Amino acid sequence: MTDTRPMSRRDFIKSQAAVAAASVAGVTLPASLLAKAQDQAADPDIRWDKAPCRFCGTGCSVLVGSKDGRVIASQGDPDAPVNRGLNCIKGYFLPKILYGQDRLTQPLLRKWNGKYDKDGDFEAVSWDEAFDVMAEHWKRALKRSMEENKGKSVDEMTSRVGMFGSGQWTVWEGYAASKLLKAGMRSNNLDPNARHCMASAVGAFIRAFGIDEPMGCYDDLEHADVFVLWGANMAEMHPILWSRLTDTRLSKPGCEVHVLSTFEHRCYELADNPIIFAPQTDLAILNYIANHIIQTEAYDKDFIDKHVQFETATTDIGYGLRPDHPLEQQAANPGVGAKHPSSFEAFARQVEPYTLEYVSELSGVPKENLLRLARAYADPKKKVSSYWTMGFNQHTRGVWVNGNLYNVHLLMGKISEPGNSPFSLTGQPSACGTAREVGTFAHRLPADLVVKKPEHRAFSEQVWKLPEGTLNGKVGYHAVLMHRMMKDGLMNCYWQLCNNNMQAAPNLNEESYPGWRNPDVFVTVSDPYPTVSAQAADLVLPTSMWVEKEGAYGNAERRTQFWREQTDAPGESKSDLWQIMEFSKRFTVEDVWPPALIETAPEYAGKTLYEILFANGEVDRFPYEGKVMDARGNAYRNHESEHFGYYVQKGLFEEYRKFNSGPDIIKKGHEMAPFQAYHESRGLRWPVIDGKETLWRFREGYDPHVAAFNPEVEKGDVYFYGNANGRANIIFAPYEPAAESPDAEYDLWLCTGRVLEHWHSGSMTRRVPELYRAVPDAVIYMSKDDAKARRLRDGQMALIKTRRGQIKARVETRGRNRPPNGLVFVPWFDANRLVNKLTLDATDPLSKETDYKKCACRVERV
Amino acid sequence: MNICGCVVHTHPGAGADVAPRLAALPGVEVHAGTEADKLVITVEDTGESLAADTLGSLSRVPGVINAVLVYHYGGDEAAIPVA
Amino acid sequence: MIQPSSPSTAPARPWLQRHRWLLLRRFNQLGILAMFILPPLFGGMFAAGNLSSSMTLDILPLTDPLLLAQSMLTGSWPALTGFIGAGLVVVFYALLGGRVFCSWVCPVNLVTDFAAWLRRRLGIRAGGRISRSLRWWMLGLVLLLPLVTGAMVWEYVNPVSMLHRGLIFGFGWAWLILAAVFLYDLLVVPRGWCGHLCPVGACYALIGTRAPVHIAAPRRERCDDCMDCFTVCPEPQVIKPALKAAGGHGPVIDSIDCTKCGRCIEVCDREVFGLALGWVGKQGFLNRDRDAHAPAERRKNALQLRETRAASLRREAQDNNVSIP
Amino acid sequence: MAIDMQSKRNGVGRRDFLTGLARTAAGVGLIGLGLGLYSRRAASLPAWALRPPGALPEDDFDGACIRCGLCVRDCPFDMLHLARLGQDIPTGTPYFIAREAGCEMCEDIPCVKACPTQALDHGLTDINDADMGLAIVSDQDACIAFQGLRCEVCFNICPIRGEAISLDYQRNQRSGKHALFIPVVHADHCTGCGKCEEACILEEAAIKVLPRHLIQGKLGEHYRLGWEQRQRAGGALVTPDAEHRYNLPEGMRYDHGGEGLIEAPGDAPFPSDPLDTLNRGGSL
Repeated sequence: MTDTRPMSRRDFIKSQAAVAAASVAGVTLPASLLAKAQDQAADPDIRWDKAPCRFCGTGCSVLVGSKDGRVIASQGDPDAPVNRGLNCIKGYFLPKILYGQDRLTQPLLRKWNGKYDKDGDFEAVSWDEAFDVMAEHWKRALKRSMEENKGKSVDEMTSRVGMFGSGQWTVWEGYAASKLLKAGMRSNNLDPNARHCMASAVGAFIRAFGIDEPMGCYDDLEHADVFVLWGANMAEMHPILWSRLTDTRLSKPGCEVHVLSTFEHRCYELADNPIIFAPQTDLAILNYIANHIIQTEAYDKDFIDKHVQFETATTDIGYGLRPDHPLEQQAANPGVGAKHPSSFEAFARQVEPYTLEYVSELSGVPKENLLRLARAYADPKKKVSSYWTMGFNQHTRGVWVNGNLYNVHLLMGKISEPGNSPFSLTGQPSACGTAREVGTFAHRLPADLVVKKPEHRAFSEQVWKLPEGTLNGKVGYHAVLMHRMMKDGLMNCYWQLCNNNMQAAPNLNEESYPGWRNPDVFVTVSDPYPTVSAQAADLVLPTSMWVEKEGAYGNAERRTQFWREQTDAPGESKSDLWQIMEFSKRFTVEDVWPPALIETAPEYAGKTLYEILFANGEVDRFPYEGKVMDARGNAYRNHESEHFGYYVQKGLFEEYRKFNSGPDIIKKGHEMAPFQAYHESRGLRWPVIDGKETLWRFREGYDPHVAAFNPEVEKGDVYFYGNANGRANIIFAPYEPAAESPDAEYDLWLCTGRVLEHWHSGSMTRRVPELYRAVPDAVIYMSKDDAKARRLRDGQMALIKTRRGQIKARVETRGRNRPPNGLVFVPWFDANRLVNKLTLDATDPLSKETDYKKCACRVERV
Repeated sequence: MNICGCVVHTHPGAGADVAPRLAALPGVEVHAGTEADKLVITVEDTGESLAADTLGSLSRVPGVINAVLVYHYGGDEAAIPVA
Repeated sequence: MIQPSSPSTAPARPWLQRHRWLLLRRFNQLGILAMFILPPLFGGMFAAGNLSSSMTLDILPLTDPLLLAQSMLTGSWPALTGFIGAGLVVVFYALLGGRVFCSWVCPVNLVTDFAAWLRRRLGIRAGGRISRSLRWWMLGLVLLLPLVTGAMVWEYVNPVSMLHRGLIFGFGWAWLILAAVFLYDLLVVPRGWCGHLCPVGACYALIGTRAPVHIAAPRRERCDDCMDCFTVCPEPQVIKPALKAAGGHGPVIDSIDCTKCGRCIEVCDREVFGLALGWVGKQGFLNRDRDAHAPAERRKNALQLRETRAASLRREAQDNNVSIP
Repeated sequence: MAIDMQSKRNGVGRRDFLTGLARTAAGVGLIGLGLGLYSRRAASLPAWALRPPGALPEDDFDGACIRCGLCVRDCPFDMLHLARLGQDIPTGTPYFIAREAGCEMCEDIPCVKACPTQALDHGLTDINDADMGLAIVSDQDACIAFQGLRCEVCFNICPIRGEAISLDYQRNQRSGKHALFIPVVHADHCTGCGKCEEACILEEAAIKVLPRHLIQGKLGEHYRLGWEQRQRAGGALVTPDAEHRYNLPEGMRYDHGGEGLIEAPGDAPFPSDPLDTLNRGGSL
C-alpha cells in the first residue's frame, strides 16, 4: 500500500523537482518519492483498476479510470505482458462503448392491446412481466419436450428450448448458463457464437491432441524465425500481436513472414512471401508441403517414431447443409467424422499426388512461392510459428485444414517449444475462457468433458449434485441447426445473450429470420443496444456490459484475466449472470424434470432450479462483505452479489474449478488458480500448477503434466498427454471443393470478414463516433478489372447478389484490401448492409462452423 | 515559495561525503544519487535563507564540482487535498 | 367601355386584371428560384448552380455574360460550356430585351419592388436624387477592376448574385447587403438600386439595345394624365416620350432602360399601353409602322398647319378688315 | 440682359455638369478603391479551407471562378460548400473542410466537369494528379501511432494507398517487443483530399491537410540525391568503382558495398590448416 497520509502541495512540488532532476542526471529515485510524484501527477479523483479489453482474443489489459460512478478514462496497462501499455484503436475507445446514446435501459416486450403479441410493437415492461411472459413460453415448451422424451433414454432426449451464448460472456456467465440449460432444463441446445468462430479449431485440437487449445503462447512471437499466416489478417484483427510480430521481423536477422490468403490485405505489407491462393486450395497447399517434407526427407524421423500416430479421415462428408440439399444427397458420407488407422508410408502415398506442379495449378500460386513456403517449414534450423483465424476455421473443411497444418508441424517436430508453434488465434475475448473451457457448446460440458460420454456426465452430475441420469446425453442443436429447428417449429424458445446472431448467422433470408419470426417461437435477446437481433426478437432485455459487472475472460494463449465491477449499468440493465440466475427462480423442478427423475432425489422435490443449481451449498459458499476490495483499499460494488446475498462470481468459479482443478478430475491439463489469485495478477496461463503458469504445453520442463503422465520422459521431450497413448495424430485429409463456387450466373467469389476499426457486428464500435467516422459503411472491395468489367467505378453504389439475397454497397477498388480478379470482400460490421443475407449456411460437417469465406455472388450496377 | 530541483556533480567517489554537507544547508534535501556522484537534491526557501542564496552556496561546498538547476517552482503554496 | 378615371376613384376593373403582369412576373421569378431550390430537397436536380452559371436538366448551360466578362478580364479563359452558356444568355436577352432580366428573373427585383411599394404605401417622400447614368459608371468600374486587380472584385458585394446564391446555398452575412439595398431604396433614393446603380442591369440593358420586343402606348390619345403608369414604373423617364409624343416621338417605348415589366399596361384604366413587336427605328416608331404612320402623321401635321395658317390668315384679314370669300 | 442671363445659365449648366461629372467620377472611383481594398482582404483563403480538385492557384482561381456552385451541386458526396459572406473565404467560391468531409476523389471528377470556367482546370483528367493541399502529421506527440498504438486510420483510408501515406516500421524501444507503425506522408503523391484528417480519431486531428505552399519543403536547386540519380541513370554517373581487395585474417570477409567486415562462419569451427589451430592455442 502506498502512503496515504495527506501530502502538502509543497511536498508534491518537491517530489516533482526531484523527479525532474533525477531524470536529467539519470539517477534512480527511491520508490516512495517516485510514487508520491506519480500519485499526484494523475488526476487524484480518478480510481484506476485493471480490466482486459472487451474486444478480440488478444487479451490486452487496460486500466479503467472511474470517477463519480462513471468510466471517464482509460489507458493501456503498462504492466500487462501482452500489450505493455499499448492498445489498438478499438481499445483506445473502450470507455465510449458504455455510453452510446441508445443504450437500452428497460426490458422491452412486443405487445398489442396490453398483451404480448408476436406481431406487436416493443413496449417497456418490468423485469417481472418480462420474465413472467418468457417463463410461460419456456414452461410450455419444456412440458412438450418432457412429453416427447417420455420413455426415451438420456441418449435420445431432445429439447424445445435453447440458448445462444457467447465467447464474450464472462467465465461465470457461461458456466451459469451451461448449468441452467444442461443441468436444470436438461437441454443441450446451448451453443455459443464461438461456433461461428472457433469450432473448427476445437475439432482439430481434439482430433489431433485429444485436448483443446494451443500448446504455445504469445512468447512464440519473439522466438520464431519464420511466421506463416494462414487465413489470418493479424494486422487488423489482432493488432497488438501483429505489432509484436512486426517487431520480431524488424529486429531478428533472417526472420521472414509468409502470408497466405485469398485476397491481399494489410499483412501483405510485411510479407516476404506473399501468396494469394484460390479459395479452398489451402487444403492442397498443406498436403503439398507435407509431400515436400517427405520427398526431401526433411521430416523428423525420431519425433515421428516417438510421438506421432497416423490416421486417415473419412472423405466426401458433405457440407453441413439441410439433409435434403442436393449436395448432402450426393455426398457419400455426410457428416461422418470417423478416422481410420494409417501409417507413415500410407500417409506418404496419400500426399504424393500433391506435387508442386499440381498444387501450383490448382491454387494459382506461382511455384517459387510455394517452394519457398515449403522450404521454410522443411528447414530444421528454422523455428516456424503458424497463425490462423477465420480463414481456416470458417471453412467447409475447417477441421481438416486445421489438421493438415498440424500434420506439417508434427512431421517436422516443430511444436510445443519456443518459436515452433501452430497457433490458433481467437476472435473473441473469451472464446477460450468461456465458450471452450467452460464448454458452452451443444456437445460439451466444462473442462473438455462431452455430453456423449456417460462417465463425463456422471462426473458432472456428481459435481453439480444432480441425481444420476439427469444430464442429457444427446448432442444438442448447434448454432446453424438451431435456426433450422426454429424455422421448422421444432425449437420454440430461444434466448440469445451477449452477441448478435441475426447479423452474424448465415443465410438470414432463408433460415435465421424465418426461424426467429416463426409464430411458434419465442425469442429473447439480452443486449445493451438495439441490435439487428433485438429488432427481430420478441423480448429484449437490457444488459450490463464489460466493467459494469465483475468478470473473467480467457484469451487465446490460455491466459485467464479478471476484473472488478467499475461502474453501475444504466437504468434497469442487469448482467447476463443476474438474468440467468434470476430466471432460474421461475422454474420448480417439477416444471423441468419428469417425476421418475425427481423420485431419485426426493430432497429436490418442490424446489426451484435456483435452489438446486445456485443456492446449492457450493455456489453460495462465499459470503459477500458488502463490497469488493482491491489491494490498495479501493472498494467496488458487485450488483449480483448484493442481489443474491453471497459472492456469486467466486462461488461459481470455485465450483467450476472442481471440473478442472479438483483432485479427481477426468481430464487433467486445465488447472486454474484460486479465485483471488486472478484479481491480483495480470492474468495467468493455465494449466496453473502450484501457482506456476504453463507457457508451452506437452514439453517436459515447461509442462509439469508431462512427467506426471509419463515418468520415463526424457528431459525436454514432449508427451501429448491429451491422447491416452501420448501421441499426436497426423490425419490425412484430401482437397475437396467448396460447397458453392462461381459459375456463369454468379461469377465471383464472395468472402466476408472484419476491419480493424470495428469489432464483429459493430454494435459497440459503430456507437463510437470517431470509429464510425473512420469507417462508416461496409464497402465491396473488388479488383479494378472486375469493377471496370461491370462498368463500376470507385465509390459507386452497386448491388451484390447471391442465390439467397442481395444488398447494396459502394465499390472500393483502392482500399486496404485488394482482392484478385474473381473475388470480392465485404466486411460484416455494418447493420445497414447485412452481408449475411448473402452468405450460404454451408458448414464444416464436423465442426458445424459456417464457411463465411466462400460462396458465389455477382455484382451489378444499381 | 520557491522550490528547485538540482543535480550536483561531485568529485569521483565523494558523493557520500558531500551529501551530508549539502543536507546541512538550509532548505536542502538530498534524494538520491550518492553512489553515482550525481546528487539529486531539492532546495526550498526557509525562514533563514532564500532558495536562490542556498543555490549560490552549493558550488562552494567542498567536493562539489558543479550544481545545475533543473526544475524551479515559484508559485504560491496552496495545499491540495491528497487521498 | 371606358370609364372616366382619376387617381382618386377606386379601380373598377377586377384586381386580377390590374395585376396580371405582376403575378406572371412573380410566378416567373419564384418559379426560377424553385427550379434551383426544390429538386435538391427531394434528392433530384432540375437546374443546378445559380444565376451566375447554371446547368438545367444536364443539357442547358446558362452563364451570366457580365460575370464571364469579368472572369476573362482577370486573364482567365473559360471552358466551352461557359462560352456557350453566356452566348445563349446574350442571344436570349438580345431578342427579348435586356432588362427583362431585371423584372422577370432577378431576385433583387422582389426586394426593390417591395421597397418601392412600401415607399408608396407609407408615403415616404424623403430622399435625394442621383443620376440614373451612374449605372454606366458602375458598369465601367466593374469591368475595370478585374483588369486592374486580377480579381472579380464586384462579386464580393454584388447583391444580385449574392441573393440568388444565398437563397440556394445559404446566406451567411449576405442579407446585410440586401438589407442595405432595401433601406437605400426605401429611404434614400427611390428606385435607387435597380434604376440608378445596378451595373448588372446596365449590362443587360446594353445587350438588349436592339431587341424587337417593346412596350408601347398605341392608344396614347386616350391618356387622361392620371399618372398611374408613372407611379408604378421603375424607370418612369422612359414613358414620357412615347406617351406624350414629345418631339414627335412615336408610341413605342424605345429606351433601353425599360424593364418591360408590363406594370404600365395593367394599371392603365384606359388601356393606353400594349406590347409591340418589331425593330424600332428612330423616333419611337416601329420600322414597319413608320411608313404607314408617317404619312398619316404628316397629313395630320399638314392639316394642322393648314388650319393654323388659315386661322392666322383669318386673323390678319380681320385685322386688315379684308373679307375672305 | 436676356442674352446675359442665357449665357450665364448655360455657363452655370456646363460648370454644374462638369463638377457633377467630376463628383460622380470621384465617387465611383472611391467605391472602386474601397471595393478593391475589400477584395484584397476578402480574397485571402484561410489555411483550413481547401479548394476542389483541379482548382487553379488561388490568385487565378479567384479571378476565374464565377461563383455558380455547379461544382458543389455535382459533387455526389455533398462535401463541397459555397462560401457565404462573412466567412473568411472569398464569398461564393467553393471550398471544403477536410476535418468535416474530405474529397472522395471520384474517378470521373464530376466537379471539374461541371465548372463552366477553367477555375477548376478541365485539364485534370486523372484524379490522382489533383493537388488540393498536402497532408502533414502535425503533432507527433498526440498521434497515438507514434506511441505504438495500433491505429493507422489515416493510412487505411488514404485513397492513394501506400503511396501518399506509407507506414514506417520502427521498434518500440519502450515496450521492447512491439513495433511502431509510423504514418509518413509523401508530398509527391498526396492529393490533399483530406480523408486522413477527416478520419483521424483524435479529438483534434494530428494529421492535417493544408495548402501545399504552407508546408512543402524544397531541396536546394543545386543538390541531387546520389542514390536516386544512380538509379535513374541505371548505373554510376562516373566511372564505376575499381575492385577493392583487403588484407584479412582467415574466416573474415569484407563486403565493400554493404555490410563491411563479416565474420564468415566456416563449415567447421576450425581453420583448414591444423597448424593455425595448434599455434594459436585457442581457449588454452
